[in-house]
Formats: sequence, structure tokens, C-alpha cells
Amino acid sequence: MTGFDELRLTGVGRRFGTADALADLDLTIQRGEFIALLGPSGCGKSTALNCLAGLLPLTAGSIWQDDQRIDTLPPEKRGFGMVFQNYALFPHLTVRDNIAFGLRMRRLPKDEVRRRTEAAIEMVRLVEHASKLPGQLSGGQQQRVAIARATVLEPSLVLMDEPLSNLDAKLRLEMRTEIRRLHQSLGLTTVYVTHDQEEALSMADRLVVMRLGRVQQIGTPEQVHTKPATWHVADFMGYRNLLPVTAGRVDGETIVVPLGGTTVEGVAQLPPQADGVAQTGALATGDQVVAAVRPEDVRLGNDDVAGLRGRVEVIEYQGRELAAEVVLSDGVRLHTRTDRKVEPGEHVSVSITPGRLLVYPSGGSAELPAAELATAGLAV
Amino acid sequence: MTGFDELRLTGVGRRFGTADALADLDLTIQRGEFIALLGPSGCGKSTALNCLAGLLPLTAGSIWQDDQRIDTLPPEKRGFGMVFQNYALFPHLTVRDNIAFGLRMRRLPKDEVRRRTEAAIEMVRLVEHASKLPGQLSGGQQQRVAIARATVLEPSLVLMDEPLSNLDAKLRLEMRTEIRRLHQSLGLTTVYVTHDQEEALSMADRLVVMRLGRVQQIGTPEQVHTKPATWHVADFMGYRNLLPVTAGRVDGETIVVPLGGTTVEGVAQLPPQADGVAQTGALATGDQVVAAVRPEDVRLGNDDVAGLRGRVEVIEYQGRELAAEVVLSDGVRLHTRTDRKVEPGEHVSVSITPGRLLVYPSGGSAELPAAELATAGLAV
Amino acid sequence: MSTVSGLDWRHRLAERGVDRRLWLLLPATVFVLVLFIYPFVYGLSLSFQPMNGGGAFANYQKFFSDAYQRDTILTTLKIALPAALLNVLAAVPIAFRMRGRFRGKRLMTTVLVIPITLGTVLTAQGLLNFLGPTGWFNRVLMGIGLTDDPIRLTNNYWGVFFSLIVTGFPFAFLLVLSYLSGIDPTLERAAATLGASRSQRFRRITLPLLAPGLATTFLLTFVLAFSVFPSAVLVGNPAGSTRVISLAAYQAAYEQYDYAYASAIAMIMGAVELVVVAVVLIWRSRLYTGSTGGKG
Amino acid sequence: MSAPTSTSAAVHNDGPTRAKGVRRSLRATPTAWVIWAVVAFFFVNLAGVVGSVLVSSFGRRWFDTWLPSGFTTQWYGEAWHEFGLLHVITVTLIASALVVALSVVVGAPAAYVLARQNFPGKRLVYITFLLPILMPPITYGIPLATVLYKFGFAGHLSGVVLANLVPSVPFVILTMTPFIEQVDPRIESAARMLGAGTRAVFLKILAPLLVPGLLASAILVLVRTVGMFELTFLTAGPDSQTLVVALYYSMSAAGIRAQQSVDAMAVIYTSMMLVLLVVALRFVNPTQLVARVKEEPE
Amino acid sequence: ACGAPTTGKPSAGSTGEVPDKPAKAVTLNILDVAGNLQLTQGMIDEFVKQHSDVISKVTYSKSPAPELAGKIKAQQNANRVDIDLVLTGTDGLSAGQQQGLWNDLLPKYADRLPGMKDYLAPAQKMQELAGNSGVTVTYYPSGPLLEYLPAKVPQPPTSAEELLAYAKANKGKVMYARPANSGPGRTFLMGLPYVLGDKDPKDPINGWDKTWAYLKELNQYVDYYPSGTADTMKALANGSSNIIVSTTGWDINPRVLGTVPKEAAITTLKGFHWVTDAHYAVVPKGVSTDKQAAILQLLQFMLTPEQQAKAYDKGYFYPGPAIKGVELTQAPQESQDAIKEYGRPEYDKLIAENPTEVPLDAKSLVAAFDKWDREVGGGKVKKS
Ligand SMILES: Nc1ncnc2c1ncn2[C@@H]1O[C@H](COP(=O)(O)OP(=O)(O)OP(=O)(O)O)[C@@H](O)[C@H]1O
Ligand SMILES: Nc1ncnc2c1ncn2[C@@H]1O[C@H](COP(=O)(O)OP(=O)(O)OP(=O)(O)O)[C@@H](O)[C@H]1O
Ligand SMILES: NCCCCNCCCN
Ligand SMILES: [Mg+2]
Ligand SMILES: [Mg+2]
Repeated sequence: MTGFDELRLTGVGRRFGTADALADLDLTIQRGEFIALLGPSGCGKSTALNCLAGLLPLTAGSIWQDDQRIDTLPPEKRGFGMVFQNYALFPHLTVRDNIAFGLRMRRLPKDEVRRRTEAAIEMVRLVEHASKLPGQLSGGQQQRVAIARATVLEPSLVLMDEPLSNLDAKLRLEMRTEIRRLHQSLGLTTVYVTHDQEEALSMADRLVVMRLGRVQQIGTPEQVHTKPATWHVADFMGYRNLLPVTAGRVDGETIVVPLGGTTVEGVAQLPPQADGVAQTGALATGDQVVAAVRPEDVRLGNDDVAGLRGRVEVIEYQGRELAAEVVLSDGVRLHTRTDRKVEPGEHVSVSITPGRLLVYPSGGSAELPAAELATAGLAV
Repeated sequence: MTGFDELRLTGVGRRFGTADALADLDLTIQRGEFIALLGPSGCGKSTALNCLAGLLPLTAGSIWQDDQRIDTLPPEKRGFGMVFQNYALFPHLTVRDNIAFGLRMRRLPKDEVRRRTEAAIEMVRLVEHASKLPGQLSGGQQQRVAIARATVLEPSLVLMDEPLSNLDAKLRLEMRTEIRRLHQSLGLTTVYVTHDQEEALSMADRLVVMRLGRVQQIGTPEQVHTKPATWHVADFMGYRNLLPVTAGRVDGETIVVPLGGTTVEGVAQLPPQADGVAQTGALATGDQVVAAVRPEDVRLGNDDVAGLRGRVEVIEYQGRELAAEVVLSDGVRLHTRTDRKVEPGEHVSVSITPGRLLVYPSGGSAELPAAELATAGLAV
Repeated sequence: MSTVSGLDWRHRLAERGVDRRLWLLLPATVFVLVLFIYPFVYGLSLSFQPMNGGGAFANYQKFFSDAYQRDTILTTLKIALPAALLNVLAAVPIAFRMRGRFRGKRLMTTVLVIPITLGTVLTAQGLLNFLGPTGWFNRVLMGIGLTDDPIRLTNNYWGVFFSLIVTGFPFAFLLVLSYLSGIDPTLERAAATLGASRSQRFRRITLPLLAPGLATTFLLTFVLAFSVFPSAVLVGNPAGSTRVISLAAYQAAYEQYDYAYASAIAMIMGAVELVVVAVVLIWRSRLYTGSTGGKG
Repeated sequence: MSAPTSTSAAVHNDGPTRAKGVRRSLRATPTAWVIWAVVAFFFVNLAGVVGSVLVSSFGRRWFDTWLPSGFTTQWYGEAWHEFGLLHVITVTLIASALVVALSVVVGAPAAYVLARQNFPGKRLVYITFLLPILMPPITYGIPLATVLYKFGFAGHLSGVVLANLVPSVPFVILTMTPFIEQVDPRIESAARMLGAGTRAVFLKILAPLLVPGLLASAILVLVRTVGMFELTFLTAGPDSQTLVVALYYSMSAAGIRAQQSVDAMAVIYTSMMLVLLVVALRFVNPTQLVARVKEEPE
Repeated sequence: ACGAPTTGKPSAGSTGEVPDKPAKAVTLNILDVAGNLQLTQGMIDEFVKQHSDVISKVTYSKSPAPELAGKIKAQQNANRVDIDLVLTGTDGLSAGQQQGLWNDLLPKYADRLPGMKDYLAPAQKMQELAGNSGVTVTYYPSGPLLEYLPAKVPQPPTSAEELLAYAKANKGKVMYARPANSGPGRTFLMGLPYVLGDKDPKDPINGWDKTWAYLKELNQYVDYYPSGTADTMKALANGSSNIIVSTTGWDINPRVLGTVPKEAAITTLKGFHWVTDAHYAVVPKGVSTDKQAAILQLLQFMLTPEQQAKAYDKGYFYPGPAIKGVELTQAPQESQDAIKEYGRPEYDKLIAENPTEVPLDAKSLVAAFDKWDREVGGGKVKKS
């Protein structure tokens, strides 16, 4: 089975017992696209990949490759490649043989197998380890074998389940580049699961953000990053400050919310429509809403400026910048980032980058559980 | 075996066949310290943890807990806790029983076991999954079980091998906080392997940076981050631009190196002395050196400024900022980060934050292999 | 420091596999030494004390110089090797198919294992009854006109062979099935995503991981088949084509009451088995043995 | 046999889509058909083998006909009384339970070391454990019995148990070794890190993971013990004869015995084994394993 | 000689003078390796009932004969003999004699066993064969006989030649079991030299030329040799064989049991001699003198006519009694009924009119088996 023009998942679902690990997944993947699946741990990303690969039978929906229905095809007939989250290396085969396995299955000429295998080994920087068994490798080395094994086949669709999670930052960058390079030079289609937003943002053409087995938002990195469709997505995309408040004045897209004894202006957001783009409107004064803002968009200034004010509590050194928690006068705790040298206990002014405070409908108290708020680091 | 005042590793080494996976590790860990082990994949981090835990016999050196030599004690007698890189969950036990296992081994009263287990389950947010078997969990869920299982015992020393690698950013932050909290509230001593620099920098009291089985630098996060001891450490710490050049004029700490047809000033670095802190001096004009600078310290400006100039080649969207590769007039390729909107092909001026270009002795060509440079993304 | 070098010594030993875990060997070793090796050495020395005089090796010479006795080795191998091979080879694909989940699987497994309970006597009686000249099998054959005269399937090589299959197959099946269950199915799935067909997955992944277990299974089935005694007598032709070596030993011991000679024959029997076993073990030691992912 | 339809991947419930979709489970390969045909053939014949004995054991007289000319349970009654089978069966059960338990307790740790560790002299140890399986009891049975009589073990149940342990312990060692090799040592490491000593590692971690292996070797040891005539005979006292001694007697001793009576003994023997086996399989299914969980959650 | 860790001296209490009566009632462990209990258990139980002051309890066990010697040897080497009385055929008896396992009861205690004086003449010969350690308890003339179904063989062969001719004409229809595994088989083997008039019927290696030649010729018309008499009986019953070899016991008892049709008949070959058989009681060395005393009393009890009459059984060892003057009418009713229905009046005549011979001694017998295995039974291999 070679290339395809598009891959369509319609209403794909997978149930374990009574729990839906994946539900109602509708997604069309164009040939050559790089799709990243994102979402909290346990949200169904691996399940989705497994369904696509044919390793888990669907409990609902269907998968179409162009006009052919493929969800009943066994995995080996689909011709997709997969990097397993737990690698699933063949313990009895050396690194080299693990990588060559797929090529051999295709009965390629010996020469070509050797050539391509060696190239893949080099790509993942395992030349000195090529004759070891998986059990003799470090975690990151194993992960690289898994990557090489799946990509050496240059399959029409590569499914990667957190393929870089055990690599250090430097190697991760390099591998990212390699994966992008492979993707582009061979015109592969890639579905990539990652928990690393930066990875997702920088590599993917489109992101699929999931939660509890359901898609929350599908969009370009920029869309998802700047316009999260729900406060859950915002939460996940690094809007670490999620404040359940009551909407004040609403004026078109602009909505005023109370904060720190005063009010700030936010941009109203509405749940996405079918086309996957967030729509505005329909938020009214008095609604329970969630205001979301990233730490980077909360700026600390000198104490003497008017507006929001707070006291620095916890600070954490993070490379160039500091992560600081600031408690406002109304007790709301804000996560911020700053390159100023601040000390715990210091009083500071706080300003929010205009247009970067997003306001979401809360979706009812059931949708905004206290526990979740607490875990989001928010003092209610 | 309960608390200790210090843990001393002297000359610890571990050899597999003819290859040293770990060599000459000297490290003294104070009670209550949080030590992070950092280094490229395969550098011996897990090996070091395994040696400490007693899971791998040493081939050299010894380990002392206060005045007692412990390297021949079996693991269960050392009373350390460990999060395994591959989790190593008990496949036949539910999440709850996995976590309770250690407590049961201690023959704690049933009540206490239950109480502490439930608390740990809650800590890692697995309440709904407590009765599942590991095989029914997602990757991240498994990893959380591993964390809970090791920490619920509140051991005198916790060894964690990339415990957060399979968690999404948000959960990772939360778990980090939990781990720090445990560490502080119980006064645990923690040795933490991570490939995530930010994690290492933000959590650890001291970092141990390793390479090829050997320690490269031991220091506080700030020391390691701003004064990497060798260009290898620099490389690893995100100094993505590593330029092999010939030293120009040397003036105390200041050293002039050629770049992009002109010259720039850098800060001379020397290999660390025994105390682990980098020393300066002794670099001479004409030496082969490596200049290192982080992408964040390479700023792009308008085309009209004098000085370094280049053309933007690849750009990559990374959340708020862009990662751009700029090719200078002499063909050197620099990785930069910018929040300006630049386009591929655009001509820009390039400036380097003063004092942020570090210059290292190259250690001879053997120490600066071409391959490694290539993998560092550098066009030679 | 002398204590330190003492400890280093311990690391070195541990590296070579000598550590306190070896104590776990103790109970079994003591047990075997006391209850087996000690009596066995008597048997061995007895074999060098021929009842009717002669040199120490007289019994061995007697055995090898008598074609009637010597041939028992070949006779036994001719029965035991094919039977053991067939048992193992048949068990593999069947066990392999019993892995997935399907309705009635438990029943199937149980039914396949049940013949293990038959024992040699029931098997022998059953074979004699069923395959005998007027047994159901021949009745059916003659009934549907496949043959006019009953075909003889007992009191010859085939009788013994069948009895070894009936008793040996479930044994092999049970072991193989259990060994198989320890192999992580994810590995096969990984192979499937790499384009390996069912049979390729089996050959390249499952089989190699199963091989150490297969070696052991073969060994045990072979040893059981090699020492076949009651069925060689009951359903075989004990004076002729199924005159196996254990029968020769039995006759020496219990018909001629020449225990020394019997011991010698039994030693030879053990030695022949040992050769086969050694070949298998050497082969096994070259296989990958280790975690197969299924239990971790 | 319903098997062919359930071979390939008939592993999941029929979802709503499956009705329309290709029935994957029906695509049994030709190999599958051949295999199941062979299995079916095997079973038909096996049923014939077992059935003919069963029928015969209830037959009054059975000459050149499809079935006996009459049915009776007299053979069972006679065997039962002649050998005091109630007692014999009790002894057999106790002896085999003890042998199975002890051989696992003694054998499993040794298997563990052989599976996990390379140490000098390992080959020698291995051969030593192999020998009792290779060597027919003729070579060591009588001296072994002497030793056991000397120390007052033989002549009672304890002698029977000890003597049967001689081939059983190595048997457990041999069968268990590959099972232990399959277990990832890191699981054990994890347990040790949590403070589990060797005993706890064995009981809490290895034992559950090795259930299929333990079960398989226990069943096999059981079968061997229940069927081990020579060593049992040599060491048994009048009160510690096992069923196989009675069976061998009825089969091969001098004197006249109705064919049906031997068949009845064999059926009794097999029924006892069958009960044991079914009980064992009831409690532990050899294929219902940890790995299963990974395979198909449902 | 069979290599045991220790070679023990007889344990205390097993040597010395045997009292007339045990100091207190003993428990006896009796091992039967010959199927003899079928005949004698009634006698023993009766004794215990009547003399519970001598024997308080008996435990019976049964085992095949060949392994017997090893077990006793092991016990004696360890000085712990727990088998007090063994009931055996000639094979077990002589195996034990070769190994020196048995206590000599004779002639020392002959006076305590007056019943031995009444042995039938052939039983007396069997007793002589037993030497000093065994006491004959049951006797039968055995065979060789030919057994057939009159419906299938209207004119049974009456001489060796005729048998051969019949076998030739009816390939595969004459059958006997492998002598080493079968009483009738070995009786046939030992009886042939008399029928054929061989040089030395007691010397199978040098004196049986005609016998071996005959057997080899017969072998050409025999399909296979089952490994037990029972299989030949079955073959006769189901029609896959027409003529098998038999003995008196194997003729009557299986028909009683229903394994062979009642209408089966027997015949003999011209010039045949009975090759007799007996069962013995032996006492292993190491049995305490008290127990020996009890055993002597028991044996004497068993050798009384009333008890011996139980040996008629259901024709199992027909006739069974070893001593003179035991009539069928003294036997239990059940026994009488069975023999009345299935017994053969012609046996009395056959027994009275044909000479009896003792079987081969153990060594010669083993040699004969070996030769038969190699040259007759083993000959099959090349043929098929
Ligand atoms: N059993 C073994 N036999 C041979 N080499 C081994 C064995 N175990 C580890 N190694 C090698 O030792 C080196 C160090 O391995 P280790 O697992 O300590 O790396 P690590 O720093 O934890 O890497 P990672 O970040 O990828 O997990 C690696 O190069 C690895 O290949
Ligand atoms: N075999 C199973 N039985 C029951 N529940 C299961 C099974 N496999 C997965 N699940 C559940 O399904 C949900 C989705 O799992 P999945 O592995 O797809 O998550 P994920 O998005 O990949 O998470 P992670 O990032 O942690 O790997 C999880 O809550 C998990 O517990
Ligand atoms: N494995 C040895 C079984 C011994 C059985 N003895 C049977 C005696 C046959 N005459
Ligand atoms: Mg996952
Ligand atoms: Mg590691």
C-alpha cells in the first residue's frame, strides 16, 4: 500500500469497558500533513494512534483512506509506521536488526537494507551501539532505535507516540530536525503525539487538542496558541492563570472582569463552531466566566505604578527568567514570568499585556470543578 | 535504615564489557539536598542511579553513608526509593496495590497503608484509575504510578530517573511542585535524572552534568547555566551556537574572535579545577577555540545597523517567539530567537548580548569532532 | 584498607555472578546431592562390578558387543526423537492459535491438556481397544470400505509412537502455551506495523523468543519418550521393533536380576540422552534468553 | 468445532460498525484450517481411545461387536474393594500434593538462580540437576530406598514423598527456568527498592507473574508423581501405596484379571487426575495472564 | 550384591529361636506378587478371626513380582524390614533366593508345618524346587492347553504338526503372548520340548533344537505377540484370533469373568506333559522371631484341607489346593457353582493321565526368554 491523498476518520471511538478512551474523532488528514496530537495524560492520544495503526479495533466509526475503508485491515496491510510510546523493541534483535526488520519484511535487496539501515543508525546517532541488544541500551538510546525502526521504512503515514520524551534537549532538537527533514523530503504524512507544546507548535501543520477522549480544538499552531477554543485548551496551552470570575461589562469582543480589586479588560471567547475556529459573542454581563492569561503576559513593574498590585510569594529560577507567584490584593494568585530580579515579599505592580487576557464561558460549575482549579494552582 | 547526614560516592565506576558506562564519579550528597543529574542520552545517568540504588554492582569505587560503607548492601537494605526510567510497575497489581506495595513490605498498619496510599493516588491524580492494572493505563498514568510508588514510602533518598518525561507540560509543572513539596516537607534527599534543563535548573540545589560516563561539571543551577565548564556542557545547556574559531587578541578574560567577516568579543573560559568552578586565563592568541552562545543571546535587528549581518534562512514558530537560522556573510550559521516577525530571505543585522559569548579551549581536534559539530547544527 | 579491598573483591565476585543469591541454589543442591548423587554413585560403581566377573568394563563391553542389546539405542532414538519433535512442533502452532481471546477458549485449552491425565495404562489399553483389529477405528475403516482387512496399528512401532503422542503432546502443549503467554503481544504488533505478515511475525518474533522454552520442552519430552517403558511393552512389540533400551535395562534388572548389568545399561541410556540434551542445551545457550516483555 | 471462526482476531465485541464491515474473524487462513483439522482428527481418535476404555470398563462382556453386550459397574466395585481404593486415593492425593508443593519450594529458587545469573560452575550445576531426570530409577532407586529406610523415612508417606522429589525437583527447575527468564528483572529491582527481601520478591512478585509456569510444572510434576511406579513402590509401606502401584499391579502382575477390571482401574486413575487437573485449571487459567491484560482489554 | 549404601546385619529380634507363639499378638504385612491372595486371603482372614491372640491384624499389599527383590533388598540393607510375608510365584521366589533375601524355614520348622506332608505329588515336586525358603501354599498343573471357539475351529489341531498346519492355513489366527510377560506363553514354551520330544527339555539353550525350529516356523504365521495373556484372550473373544494357548486357570476364570465366551473349548497336543505351577509363602530375613512364630502358625493353618478348599476359587488356579484330599464340595458354595458351570469334567482325566513336570529353574527360564526374544519374537522385526 503506497501513498494516499487523504485519510478520513469519521466518528472514531474506542471504549474500554464502560469508559470511552476515545470518542467521536472526526479528522481528515491530507497527504504530507504533519499533525500533532496534544492533550493531558490519559486523554486518548495513544488510543487514537493505535486505532489508526490498526492495533486496537474501533468500537465506533470508520477510517477511510481515499475511498477505501481501512479500519478492518490488519496493521501489516495498512503500511503505516509507528513509534510506540514504550518502544516495543524486539528484545532478541540487535539495534541493527531491529531497524532492518521492516526492510527485510519488504524483501528489499540485501544491499539496500544494509545501506538504509546504516543511514538510519547514523541518523539516530547509534553507530557505536548498533550491535547491542535493546536490553543493553539506555532509555534514550532505545527510544532512538524505535524512531529509526519506524522511519527507515519511509511509510506513507508515520505515527509517533511521544518519540522524543526520553531525549535531552539538545538531542531532541536534533531529532526534531531529522523528523521534519524526513517528513518534508519524503513527503510523509505524520501524526505525532507529544506532551511538549513547543514541539507541537514548532513541528506541526495542525494541532489536535484532546481532552477526556474528545477533540477540543483542531487548528494551526498559531490558532491554538493564541486562540484556545476553551479554557481547558488554554489551560493546557500554558495559560497557567485561570480565574473563575463573573463577567462585568460586555462590549463586543471586549469584556471587563474584576481582578485584584479593580477590573481588567479581556477578550471574549466562545466555543468553536464546526469549522474549528473560535467565535465570539453571546457572553453577557453576570455570566460565570473563566479568565485565562499566560505567565509571560503578566508583567511585573515597580511598586509605584497605578493599577493591579500584588506581593511576590514564591520565586523559582528558570534559566534566564524567574517564575514568580504574585498574590493580588483580593487574594488571587497569579503566575508570572519576569527577567527582573524580584525577591519574595516584594511589592510589585502587575500589568497584563493588552489583548492577552482571554475570557471563556465557564460551562457551568460541573465544567469548572474546584479540584481542577486547585490543581491549576489557583486560589479560589 | 533511616536518615543520614551525607552520602559519599568515591571513584564510583561501572563497566559493561570494555566500555565504561560510568567512571570516577566523586560526589558528596548532603542530607536534604536536591541533586539533578544531567547529560546527553547514554551518558551514564541511569547507571549512576542504579549503582547508588544497589541494583548494579560497582566495578570500581565505593559508596559511603556517613561512616558506613553501603555499596555491598543489597538494595532492599539501603532504604532508598527509586522511580525507574521505564517505570517497572508490577503488572499483576492494580495501581493501588503497586503504590501500597512498599508500605506493606514495611508491615505498616492497614489503616496507615490505606491512608497513605490514597493520599499518594490523589497526589498523582489517579483516583479514577486506582483499580486498573498497569497494562490498562496510558503512558503518563503509568509514570505517575511509578512516582507515587517510590515517594509514598518517604525514603531517606529518592532516586528519580526522568520521572516526568511522559507528562504534558501542565501536569509536569504540577508534579514538579509536588516533588519539591515532598522533598522539602519531608526533608528527603533527592537525586533526579532529567533531560529537561528547565526542570533541572528550577528544581535542583546542585546539578551534576555528565558526558560519556564522566562528570563534566558539578555546580549550582546558576553556575552551570551561566558558566558552563566546557563547551560540551555549554552545548548541552542550550548554547546552540558552537563555533570553532581561532582566538584573536586576548585581554585578561576578554578574547576577540572572528565572526561573520568582523570580530566579536567573548569571555574566555577554562576547564574547571578540582573545586568544580571554571577558572579563566591561559588562552592565547592563535589557539583553536570554541565560541559558544545561546540563541536567545543572538538578537536580530534591522538591516541598517552596522556590525554582524546575515540572511534569515529557516524559521520555526515556537509559541510567542520565532526560532530563526541566520547565515552570516562568512557562511557561519547562527541559531537565534526573536519575537520580531522576520521572513526567510530577509537580511538582518545580528548582535550578541555582551558578555554572553563564551570562549572555550577546543581541547584539540579529537575533542571537537566534525560529526559533533555537524550534529550541533553548525556549518563548518 | 583491608576491609575495603575485601569489599572490592565482593564486587568483583558479584560481577562474575557470585553473590548471596547463589544461596538459593542450596536447598535444591543439597537435596539432589543427598538423595540422588549419593545413591546414584552406588549405581554407577555397581555398573563397574559385573555380576559374573570380568574387568570393570565387562558390562559395557557386553552391551556393546551384543548387537541385540546395542541396537536398542537406535531403536529408542528412532522412536523418541520423532515423537518428541512431532509433539513440540505440533504444540507450537496450536498453542499459538490459542492465544487470542475467543469463545470456548478455556474449554479448548482444558480439552487439549486433558490427555495428560490419561497415564500410560489407560492410553495403552485405549490404543489396544481402539486401534486393535476389531477396534472402532478399524471397524470404521472397514465400514466405509477404506480397507478390507484390519490394519495393524498396535503391537508395533506405531502403537508406541501413538502412545507417545497421546501422552506427550498435551505435555508439550501445556509448556509451550505457558511459555507463549509470557511474550508481550505488543512486540508482535510492533512487527505488524513494520509490515510483517502473520507468519513472518511468528517466525521472526514469536519463535525466537519462544525458542529457549521450546528447547526445554523438547528436552523434557525427549527424555520422557526416551525412557518409554510401559507403552513399549504394552502396545509395542517388546521383543522386536520396540525393544527400547529401558526394556533391556528392565530385563537385566528384573528378569535376570543382574543389577550391575542393568545399571550399566541405564548408564548408557543416560549417556545417550545426555548427548542429545547437550546438543540442545548448547544450541539453547546461543539463543536470546531474557525478558520477553510479557511480564514487565 | 467452532474454532476456525475464532482464530485470527476474533477478540472484540461486535461494535455497531462491525456488522457492516468485513468479518475479520472469518478470514481464517488455510494453515489455520489445516491445524484445526489435525486437532479435530486428534481429538476424534483420542475420544475413541478414551471412550473404548470407558465403555469397556462398564461392559459386562465385549467381543466382536461395536458395543458390549451388557453394562455393569461390577468392575469398579471389585477394584474399589480389592485395593482399598479409598485409602489408596487419599494417600495418592496427599503424597502428590506434598511432592508438588515441596518440589516447587525447593526447585523454584534454584531455577531462579539458573535463569538470572551466570556463575562459575553453572554448567556443572545444571547437569547435576538434569541427571535425575535422565537417569532411570533403576540406577539409583534401590540405594535411595535404602538410604530412606535407614533414616526411617521409607515405609511411610514421607519416604514416598522424598523419593518422588528426586526427579520432581529437577523437573521443576528445568521447566521453570525459561519462565523466570521471561520476567523482566527490573520488576524485581523495583520490588527490592521498595524494601522487599528475597522472600517477598518471590512470594509477592515472582509467584504471581509465574503462575502459568508454576501451574504447568505443578501439573507435570503431579502427573509424574501420580504415575511414578518404581520409586513409589520401593519406598512405600503397606499404608502408603499409591494408585499407580495398584494400577500397575492390576495391569501387569501375574494372575488372571478381567480386561474390564484393568480398564476400570485405569478409568479411576484417570478420573482422579482429571479432577485434579480441572480443579487446578479452575483456579488458574494458564493463559489468563498478565500479558493478556496488555493484549486485549475487554 | 545390588549395591546399597550399607549392608546390614540382621536386626535384633530377627535371629534366634522362634517361639511357638508370639509374646503378644502381632500385625502382619503381607505382600502378594503373584495374585495369590485371590486364593488365600480368605484363609488368612479366617485365621486372624480364629486366632486374634496370634495375629491381631493383617495389612495386604500387592505388587508386580519383578520389583519385589529390590524393595526387600533395600529394606534389609537398612535393617528395616517391614514386609513380613511374601506370597509369590516361582519367579519371585528364585529371584529372592539368588539374592539371599529369604529366611530358611525348612527344614528347621518342618515339624511346625505338618500339612506339608500331605502335598500332592506334583505339589511336592514344586516344593522341592522351592528349596528351604518357600512353603507351597497353592498348586495347579497349569498347561499348556490350546483354547479355541468351536464355532470357528470345528476341528482343532491335536498335535504340534496340526497346529502348525492350521497356523499356516490361517495366517495370524494362532496366537500366544510373549512368554516373558505371560504365564500361558511360558507354559507353552516349556511344554513344547515334551510335545516335540526334544533332547533335554530342561536345557533350553542346548536341548531344545526341535522346539526352537518349531517356534520359528510357527512364527512365520503369527502376526504379533501381545505383551500379556489378557490380550490373547481378548483376541480369541473378539474373533481376531482362532487358537490361543492357555492354562487351566486361564481357561476357566476368564469365562467366569466374561472376557472369553463361555463356549470356548480347550484341547491338548499329542504327547503333552503338564508344566506345573505353584505359589509360595516366603519370609524375608529380618522379620522378628515373634512374627515368624505367627507366620508358621498361619501357614500350618493354611495347609489344612478346609482352608485349602478355598483355593478352588472360581477356577482361577484350577484346581488350586496343594494338598491331597481336598474336594470341591469343601469349597465355598460360590466356588462350587462357578466351577460347576464353567469347569470342565475332562480336566480330571487330563490331570490324572498326563505326566507332570516342574517348570524350568529361574536361570534357564531367563535364558529361554532371552533366546525366544532374540530369535523368535525379535525375528518379527526384519520381517515386517
Ligand atoms: N547492560 C549493558 N551492556 C552494555 N552497555 C550498557 C548496558 N547498560 C547500559 N549500557 C551502556 O551504558 C551507557 C550508559 O547508559 P545509561 O542507561 O546509564 O544512560 P543514561 O544516561 O541513563 O541515558 P538516557 O538518558 O538515554 O536514559 C549507554 O551507552 C549504554 O548503552
Ligand atoms: N486496556 C485498557 N483498559 C482500560 N482503560 C484503558 C486501557 N488502555 C487505556 N485505557 C485508558 O484510556 C485512556 C486513554 O489512554 P491513552 O493511552 O490513549 O492516553 P494518552 O493520551 O496516550 O496518555 P499519555 O499521554 O499519558 O500517554 C486512559 O485514561 C487510560 O487509562
Ligand atoms: N517404569 C517402570 C515401570 C515398571 C512396570 N513394571 C511392570 C511389570 C511388567 N511385568
Ligand atoms: Mg500515551
Ligand atoms: Mg537513562
